[in-house]
Amino acid sequence: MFAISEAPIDVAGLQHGLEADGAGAVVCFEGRVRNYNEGRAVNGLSYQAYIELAEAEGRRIVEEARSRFAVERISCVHRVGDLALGDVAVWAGVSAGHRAAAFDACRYVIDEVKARVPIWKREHYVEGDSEWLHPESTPK
Amino acid sequence: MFAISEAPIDVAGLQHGLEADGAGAVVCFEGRVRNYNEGRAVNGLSYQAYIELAEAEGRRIVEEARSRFAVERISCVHRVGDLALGDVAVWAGVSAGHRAAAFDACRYVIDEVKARVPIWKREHYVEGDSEWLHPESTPK
Amino acid sequence: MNYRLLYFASLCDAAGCAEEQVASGARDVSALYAELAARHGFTFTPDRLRVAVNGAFTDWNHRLVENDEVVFVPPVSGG
Amino acid sequence: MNYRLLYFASLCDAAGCAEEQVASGARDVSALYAELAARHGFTFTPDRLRVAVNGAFTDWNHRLVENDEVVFVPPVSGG
Repeated sequence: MFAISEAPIDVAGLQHGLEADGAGAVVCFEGRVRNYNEGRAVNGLSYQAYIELAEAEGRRIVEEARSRFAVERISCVHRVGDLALGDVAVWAGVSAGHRAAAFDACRYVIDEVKARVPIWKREHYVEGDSEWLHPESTPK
Repeated sequence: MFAISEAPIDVAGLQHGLEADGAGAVVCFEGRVRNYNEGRAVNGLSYQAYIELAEAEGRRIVEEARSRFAVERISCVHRVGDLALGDVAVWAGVSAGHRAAAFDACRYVIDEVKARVPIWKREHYVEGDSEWLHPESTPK
Repeated sequence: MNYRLLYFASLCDAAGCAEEQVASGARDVSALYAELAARHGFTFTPDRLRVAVNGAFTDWNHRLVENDEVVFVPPVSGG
Repeated sequence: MNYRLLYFASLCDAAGCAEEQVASGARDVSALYAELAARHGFTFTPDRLRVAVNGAFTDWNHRLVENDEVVFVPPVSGG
């Protein structure tokens, strides 16, 4: 499951959804709004998504992880809109029979989501200005 | 923080304890009682610990992770006593500025805890018998 | 031909709108981007962008047809 | 000399107790393990065990003193 959410991410509900009888290992990742980035003090973020394509690309990533690793369940949700310090921007969780697959699949999902899913972050700085982030790396 | 617990692990409380302003990434691992192991159907586990030494060795592992990875907070709790299917046997959580350190430190803690901390698992099988597990690998 | 353009992040700021209808002589996405970059002052070179037509990623040689929805996808920064 | 032994997991099952006071002529942990393995029928060879004295891991040449607390640690299976 992959979704873009305008509402706060329901971490407890998503974790509950990973439970399965054969799931001996559960690994969850939370990305939260930090109070700094690259040396500048940050007091909030806005995320924008090309929702239709973001959900399609996110679902593709989840299916890739499912085919590469021996997992039970995978969920990932990315927030859009205005976020405050400490808010959860992205959450990914994986359950599996064994921990290596759970760690590897969770890492794969979050790495690929950050590299490929059309979502953009606008940082709001304590000084009052803000800017869209467009990392230098070549698009995949 | 590392602890051995006779009571159910308070996952929500432990996750809350990882929050920090600079913590942009949080990775949590839960080890749960599975319904099978090495081909046999399992309906419960008992864990026994040499508590004094387990807590000392667990704290040592947490300090090792803190010195190797750029992390904010690390917590790990291992349950002892009788556990049912789905119960959380061990929980480890790490917060960090960036996700690579959070994933690597969480993985380090759980791998080392499983390899080094004096805790033993007795599996109870659906057929009615049970046995202590003593893996073949050489002790570290 | 007529195309529908959606703009995101800094491309939206530069275009001054989130979407627009464009009548253009361009017949592929490369030509369309060159035309729009000139009009709106987009500074991204094509190697830093991906392109999507009708909700799916595609390549820069993609031939356009009437009423295609075209998105130039700037470098992403989710997570 | 007198030692206090704690037993865990299958060593506890084999010894039939979780702890015992032992009067022994053994002066190091290797000799003590040989004596107790013979008495209780422990099947682990020393290379599969670790040893702790007074709550800290140590090595098999550790010299024992009166009232030491000794634990032979079988292969662990936490997690």
